[in-house]
Amino acid sequence: MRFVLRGREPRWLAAAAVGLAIVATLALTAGPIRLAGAAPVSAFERYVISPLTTANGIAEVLLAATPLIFTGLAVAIAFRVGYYNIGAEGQFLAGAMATTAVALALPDLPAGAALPLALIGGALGGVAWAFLPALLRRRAGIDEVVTTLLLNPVAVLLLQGLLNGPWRNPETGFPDSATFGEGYGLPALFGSRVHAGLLIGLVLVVVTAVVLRATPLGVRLRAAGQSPAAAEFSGVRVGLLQWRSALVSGALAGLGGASQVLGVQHQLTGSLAAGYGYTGVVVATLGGLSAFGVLAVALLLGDVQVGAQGASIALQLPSQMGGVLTSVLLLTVVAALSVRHYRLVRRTPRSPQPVRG
Amino acid sequence: MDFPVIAVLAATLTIATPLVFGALGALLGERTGVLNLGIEGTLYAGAFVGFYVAARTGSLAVATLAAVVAGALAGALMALLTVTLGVNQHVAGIGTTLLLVAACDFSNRQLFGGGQQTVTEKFDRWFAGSGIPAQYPMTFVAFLVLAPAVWWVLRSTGAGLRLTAVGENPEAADTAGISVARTRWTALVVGGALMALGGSFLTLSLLGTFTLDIVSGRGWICIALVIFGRWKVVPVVLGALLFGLFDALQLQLAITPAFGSVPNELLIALPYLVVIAALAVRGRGVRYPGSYLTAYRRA
Amino acid sequence: MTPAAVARDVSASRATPLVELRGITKRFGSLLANDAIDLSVDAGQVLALLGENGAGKSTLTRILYGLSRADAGEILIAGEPVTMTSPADALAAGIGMVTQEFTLVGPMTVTENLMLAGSPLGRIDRKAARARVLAASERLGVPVDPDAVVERLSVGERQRVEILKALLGDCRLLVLDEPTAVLVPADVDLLFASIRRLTAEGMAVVFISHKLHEVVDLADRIGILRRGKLVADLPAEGLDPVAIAALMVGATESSVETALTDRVDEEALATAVGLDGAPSAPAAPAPTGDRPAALQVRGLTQAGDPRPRVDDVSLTVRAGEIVGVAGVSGNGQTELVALLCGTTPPTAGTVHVGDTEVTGLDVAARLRAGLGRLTEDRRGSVVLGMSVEQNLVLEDLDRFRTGPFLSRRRVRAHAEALIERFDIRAAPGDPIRSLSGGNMQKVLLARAIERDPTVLVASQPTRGLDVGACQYVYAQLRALRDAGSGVLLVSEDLDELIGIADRIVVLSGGRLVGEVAAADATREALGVLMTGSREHAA
Amino acid sequence: GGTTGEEDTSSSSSGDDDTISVFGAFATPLEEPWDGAIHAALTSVADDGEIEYQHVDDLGTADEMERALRDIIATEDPDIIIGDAFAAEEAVREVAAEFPDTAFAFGSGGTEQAPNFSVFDNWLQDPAYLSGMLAGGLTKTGTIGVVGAMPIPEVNRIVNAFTAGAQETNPSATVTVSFINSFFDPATAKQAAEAAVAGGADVLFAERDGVIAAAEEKGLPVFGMMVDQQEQAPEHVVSSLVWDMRPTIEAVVAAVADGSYEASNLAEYSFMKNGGSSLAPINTGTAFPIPAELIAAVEERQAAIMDGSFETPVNEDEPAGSTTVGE
Ligand SMILES: Nc1ncnc2c1ncn2[C@@H]1O[C@H](COP(=O)(O)OP(=O)(O)OP(=O)(O)O)[C@@H](O)[C@H]1O
Ligand SMILES: Nc1ncnc2c1ncn2[C@@H]1O[C@H](COP(=O)(O)OP(=O)(O)OP(=O)(O)O)[C@@H](O)[C@H]1O
Ligand SMILES: [Mg+2]
Ligand SMILES: [Mg+2]
Repeated sequence: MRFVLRGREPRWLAAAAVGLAIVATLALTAGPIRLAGAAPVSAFERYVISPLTTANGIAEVLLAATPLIFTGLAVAIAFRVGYYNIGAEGQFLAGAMATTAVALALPDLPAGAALPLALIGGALGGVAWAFLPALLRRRAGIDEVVTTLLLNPVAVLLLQGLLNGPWRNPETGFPDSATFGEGYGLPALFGSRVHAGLLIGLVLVVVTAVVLRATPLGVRLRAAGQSPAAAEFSGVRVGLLQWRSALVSGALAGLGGASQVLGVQHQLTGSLAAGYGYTGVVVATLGGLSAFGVLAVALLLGDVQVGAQGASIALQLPSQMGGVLTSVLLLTVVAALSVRHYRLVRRTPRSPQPVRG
Repeated sequence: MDFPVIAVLAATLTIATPLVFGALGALLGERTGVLNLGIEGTLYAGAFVGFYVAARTGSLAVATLAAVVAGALAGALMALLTVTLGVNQHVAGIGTTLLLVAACDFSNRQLFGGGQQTVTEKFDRWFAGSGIPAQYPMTFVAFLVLAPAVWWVLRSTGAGLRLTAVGENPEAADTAGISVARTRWTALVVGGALMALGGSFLTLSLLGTFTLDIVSGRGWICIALVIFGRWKVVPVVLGALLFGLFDALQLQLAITPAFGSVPNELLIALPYLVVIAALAVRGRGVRYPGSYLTAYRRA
Repeated sequence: MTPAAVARDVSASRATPLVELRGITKRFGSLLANDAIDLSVDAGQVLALLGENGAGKSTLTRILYGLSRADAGEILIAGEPVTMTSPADALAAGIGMVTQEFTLVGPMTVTENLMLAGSPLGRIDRKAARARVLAASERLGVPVDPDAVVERLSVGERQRVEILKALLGDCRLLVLDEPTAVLVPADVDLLFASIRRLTAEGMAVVFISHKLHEVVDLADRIGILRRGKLVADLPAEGLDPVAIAALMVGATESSVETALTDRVDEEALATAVGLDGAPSAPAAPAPTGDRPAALQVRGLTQAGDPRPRVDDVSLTVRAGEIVGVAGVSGNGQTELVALLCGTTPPTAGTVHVGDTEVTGLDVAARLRAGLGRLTEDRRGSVVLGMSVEQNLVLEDLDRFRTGPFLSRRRVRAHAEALIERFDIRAAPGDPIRSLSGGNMQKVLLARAIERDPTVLVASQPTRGLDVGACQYVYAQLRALRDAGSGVLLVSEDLDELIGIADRIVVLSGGRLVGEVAAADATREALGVLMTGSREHAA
Repeated sequence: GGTTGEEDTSSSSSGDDDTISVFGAFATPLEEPWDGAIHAALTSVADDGEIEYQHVDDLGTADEMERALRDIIATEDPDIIIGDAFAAEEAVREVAAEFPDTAFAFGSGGTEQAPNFSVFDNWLQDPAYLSGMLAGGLTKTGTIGVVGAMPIPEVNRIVNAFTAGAQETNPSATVTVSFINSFFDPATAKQAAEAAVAGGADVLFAERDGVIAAAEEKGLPVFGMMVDQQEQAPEHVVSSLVWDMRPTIEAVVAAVADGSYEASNLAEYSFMKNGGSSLAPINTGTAFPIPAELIAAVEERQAAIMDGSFETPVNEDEPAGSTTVGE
C-alpha cells in the first residue's frame, strides 16, 4: 500500500474529505463522550451544529471568531514572507496594554476621538512588541522563532506586573484595570454582543486578500516567502519585506488586542492571556495563509468554541470534552485534506501485455 | 544570610532536567526535518500517564515505562500526521498538543475528578543533603547518560549520519537507500519518548502528584532551546542550563532583601530575557536543517 | 545491416540480459512520461539513452532505481522479476545511480556522503571510511578531497563525488543521468576511462547525455526516447551523431537512411538539428573598439580564504560584442557572476553597466541600470511555486500596474507574447516547476532579453539543454548582440565559447590570465591558459 | 466519576420545581482549589437534597464567562448562579444587571451590586493567622517561607494574616514570600519553596501546590491550603487552612427560598466564627514535635476568634518579598 499523487482532483473531493473527517471525529470521540455520560450524536450536534441554528448563536460565533481573525491574519502575513512570527500572543497582549494605557490616561475623551486613538495605540503596542525580534532578525540575522516565542511569557508578565502595580483596580484592589471611560466602547452590532471590532477584522481580511491577490506587493510577498533566494535574485528586497511584514503582523495582532478590550472586556484583565495568539498560528496555517482561509478557520473555531460551551452547559459534559473534540476534529480535517491529494494504491500493477520477443 | 550559591546551582540542574529531556527529544525530530510542536502536549502526557500509572500500580518503574510508551505513541501520532500523511507540521504539532492536553485533562477529570488530590510515590533524591549532587535519578540520566548518548549517536553512528542526511536532504538520503519515512518515524517516536520522560520528571520525581497545566510552557521553551543551540547537543544542553540558572537565580533573588523592591514579574521574566540576550550575543548563523518543515514524497 | 533494420529488430534474441524493462509506463497527471517502454542492457554493455529535454529519460532511469514507481510494467534482473520499491532495493540488486540533480548532503563532508549508503546503524569508523574513500578514488581514477564539505565544492567537484558514490557500491549496473553536463573535458575523459575499465570487468552502464559525440564515443547500444516512447533501440556500431540527431528530433528512419547514404546532406542536417550543441554558424566578426562600454569592471575582488575568490578582475564588454569567459570550474566564475548580479557584495572594485555605476546597488537598481542575467542555477532563479507568467513579470511588477493593482490581463498578454516569441512550451498559468529545464531556460532568457538589457551576463546558459535548445539559446544571444547589447558569456564549454564569442578571456584562480580573439582561439590554446600557464596570454 | 454532575442532570430533569436550582459558573477548571472548594460545597449541598445543581467550568475569559451566563439563563434559567468573577468582573456585573430576577453570588474583589449581585471571597485570614502562630512557634531558624500564586488581595490578605500570626508567637521571625505568578505551576512553586529553604526558612506555607513536596523532602513543617492536605505528607503537614462554602451557599439558598434575597456582601459567611473557614485538625503524627503550649496558645486564640473577642486584622497590601516582623 502506498500513496500516489493524484493527477487531477475532482472538486467534490475536498468536501468529501471534510465529511469523512467529521465522521472520523464522531467515531473517535464517541467513546469518551459516552464515558462522560452523554449520547455522542446529540453531543456532536451541540458542539458543531447548534450554535449556527439561532441568531444569537451565530452572533456568539462571530464574537468568538473576532480575535482569531486578527491573530490569524497577523500570523498569515508574517509566515507568508517566511518570517515565522510565533509571537502574536505577546503582540496581542501588548496591543491591549497600549490601548489600556490610552484609555486610562485620557478617560474622558468622546468616542470620536477615543476609539481611533485607542485603536492606533493598540496597533502601535503590537508593533512595539514585534519590533525587537524584527530588528534582531534584520540587523543581526537572529532567528525570530526563538525571540518572538520567548517574548510571549514576558508580555504576560508585563501584563501581570502592570495589573499588580500601577494599573491595579483602585476600587477593588484586584489586578484588573479600572473600567474604561464611556467613549472607549466599540459599538455593538445587530443588538448583540458582536462589536465593531468584527467589522475592522473583516475589512482587514478583504484588504489583505486584495493586497495578496491583486497587487505587485502580493506577488512579491509570495515570492519572498516561497523562495527567498530566487525572489532576491529577481529584485525583490526580501529582508525589507520581512521586516515590514513583521511589523504589520505585530500591528494586526495588537489591533486584535485593542478590539478585544474595547469591544468585550472594557477593562484590562489577566484573563486576556488566553492563547489567542497561539491559536492564530493554527488559524493561519490551516487557512493556507490566505485571508479568506483565515476567516473561514476562525469562524469554524469560533463555532466549535461556542458549541463546546453550550454542550458543557446543556449536557453537563466536562469542559475538557470540548478540547478533545476540537483537537480531534482539527487533526482529522487536516489529515483528510492532506490525504486527498493522493490515491491509495495497493502495489505496482504488472504489465498487461505479453512480453515481446 | 549568605547568598546560597550551592543551592542555586543545585536548583539549576533540577530545573534544567525536564528541559534537557524535552529539548533533546525535539532535537532528534528536528534533525530529520520535522518540527514537533506536539512537545508541550507530549510532556503533559508523560506527566499525566506517569502519575496515573504510579497511582494505580505504586511502581515507579512501571510508571516511567508507561510514560515512555505514552510519549512514543504521541511521537507516532505526530509521525503519522506529518510523515505519512504529509500534514503541515505547525498545524499537526499544535493540534497534537491540544489533543493530548485535552485528553489528559479529560482523563484526569474522569479518573480523579474532585475530592482530595492523589499523591503517589516518587523518586528519592540521590546523595541527599550533599549540595549540588543531591538530585533525582532522572537528572543524572539526563546529564550523564542521555546528553552524552545523543551526542555520541549523532556524531559517531550510522544512525546519526542517517538522521542528519534525512534532515538536510531527504532525496539524497533516499538515493543512498535510506528510508526517509522510517528514519523520521524513528526519530519522532524516540523523541516523543524522551519528551514524555521529561514530563514524567515533573510528577514522578518532583511532585508525586499531577495538577492541570503542570507543564506550564516548558515545551515551548524546549523548542526555543533547540534553535538556540542550533540543533547541536552541547549548546542545547548549555542553553537549558542557562535558562535553569536564571530561573533558579530569580527564585532566590525574589526572597533576597536587597531585591525586595524589584517587581517579581521582572525577576520571573529574567530567564526569558537572558536567553534572548544570549541569542543576540551568539549572533547570526542559524541554519535550519535543509528539509525543515517539508514532507518528503517520491514522484 | 542498415540501422533501420537494426531498429526494427529491437529485441533480437540474445542471452538473458542483465536488466530488462518491460512495458514501463508512467504518468504525471495527464502527461505520459513513459509509454510502455521495453528496454534491456547486458553485462559489459553501455546503453546510451537519448532524447530531447522532457522526453522521459530521467523518469525511466528513476523508475529503474526505485526513485519513482511505474504505473505499469515490470523490471527483471537476470531474468527474475523484481519490485523496486526504493533505492535500497536497487542498491541491493546491484544498481547504482548518479541522478541528474545532485543528491548530496551539503553540510556533510565527502567521506560522510560516501559512507551514507549501507552504513550500519551503530558506530562508524570515520578514519577507515576516509581511507576507503581515498583508495577508491585512486582505484577508480576519480579524484576527490575526502574531508571537503560538499556545499563548498564546485559543481564539477560535486559531480565527481556523485560518480564516486555510485561506483563505490560495487554495482552490476551503473545509471548515469547526464553526468557530463557539469564536467570539464578532462574530467569527462577520466570518467570515460573508468567506465571502460569497469565495463571490461562486466559492469553494465546506462548513460544519458545530450552530447552526441560523447555518446558515439562510449555507447554500445543506443535507445532513443521521444515524448515518452522508445522510438529506436539499436547498436551504436556504425552510427554517427548526425543519424542519432535525426532520430531524436523525429526524422523518419528512411530519412536517416538517406542521410547516411547521401553524405552530401550531412552538413545541412547537422545545422538543422544543431549537432552536439556546438554553435552551427561561425561568429560574425564584430567591429568593436569605439563602441560604448556596456559593462565595465574595474579591480573587482572578493576576499576569500586562503586566497581571493575573485582577484582584481578588470574587463570591458562593449556594446555589440560577446565576451566569453573560459575557465576550469571552480576558478571564480560563479563568484564573479554573483558579484556582477549583486547577490554578493565585493571586497573591492567597481562595476559599471553602461554609464551607471552599480557597485553598491541592489538587484532592482541593477536591473533598472540595464543588467540582464542568466545564471547557472536555473531553478534558483525562478520562484518554483509560482506560475510561468508570474515569473516572467517578477522583475518588472510595477510595469503591469493599473492604479495600485496588478493587471492580470496585461500580465497574461505579456506572458502570451513572450511565450509566442520565445517558443516556450507552456501555458502562462502553468506552474514553472513543471517545465523542463530547456523551457525554464527559455523563460529566463525571455525575461532577461525582453527588457532589452545594456549587457547580459549569461553563465552556463546551455548546461543540460538538448541540442535544439542550445541552438535556440545561441541564436538569441547573437540576436541580442546584433541588436547592440553587450553579452558576457561564462561557460565551461570551449566549443561554445569559440563558436559564439567575439573574444575570450580566461579566468584562473580568480584572476584574468589572458585574452584571445575568437578567430584565433583554439581549444588547445585556451586549455593552456585555463590550467594556469601565463605565457600564452595575448 | 467524581462529581462531574451527570447524576445531577438526571435529578434536575426530574422537574421538581420546588427545589432551588443553582448553576455554578467557574472561570477555572474545577481542579483549581479555589473553584474546587465552591464546587465541593455545592455538590455536598445538592447531595443533601437542598438544591438542584449543575455547573460549567473553565470559562477563562470575560468573553466566555459572559456567553456562558447568558446561555445558562436562556436555557436553564436557574434561581441562583454561583461562580467567580475576578477575571470578568465587568462582564458578570453587566449580565447580572440585565437579569435582576436571578440571584448572582460571585467571588469578587468588588462590592455588592443591587439588586441581585452578591459577592463572596475566601476570607481565610482566621485560619491563616492561627497557622502563622504555629509556624512562628515551630521555626528554629526564625525564617518562614511562603509561596503564593500572585499578589492579589485574596492571597495578600491570607499571607499578611499568616505573618501577623507568626509575629504573635515569634516576634523576631522573618517571613519570605515568593510569588510564582501562576495558579498552576507546582514545579516552579516547589523550586521557590526550595529557594526559601536555601534562604534559611525551616517552616513553609503552601499557598500553592508543590510546596508540600518540598517540605516533605526537606523534612520541614508545612501548612496546606483550601482543604486539609495532611494526606499529601502525613508527617509534615502541620495543618491546613480550610475553606467551607456551605454556610455561604446555604445563606443564599435560604434567602432565595423565602424571597428575602438581595444583593449583599457574603464575606462573613466565610469567617471562622460562622463555620466558613477553619484550621484543619493539628497533625499529631508529625516527624517533629509540636510543643503542647504552642497548641494551647493556638486553641486559645481560636476560641477568641470564635467568640468574637479577637478579630483577625485584614490587610490586603502586597507583602514584601522578605518581611521581617518586629525588630
Ligand atoms: N515529478 C514530476 N511531476 C510531474 N511531471 C514530471 C515529474 N517528473 C518529470 N515530469 C515530466 O515528465 C516528462 C519527462 O521528464 P524527464 O525528466 O524524464 O525528462 P528527461 O528526458 O530526463 O529530460 P532532460 O533531458 O531534460 O533531462 C517531462 O515532461 C517532465 O516535465
Ligand atoms: N517537483 C516537481 N514537480 C513537477 N515536476 C517536476 C518537479 N521536479 C522536477 N520536475 C520535472 O522533472 C523534470 C526533470 O527535472 P529537471 O530540473 O532536471 O529538468 P530537465 O527537464 O531535466 O531539464 P534540463 O535537461 O535542462 O536539466 C523536469 O522536466 C521537471 O518538469
Ligand atoms: Mg533528465
Ligand atoms: Mg536535463
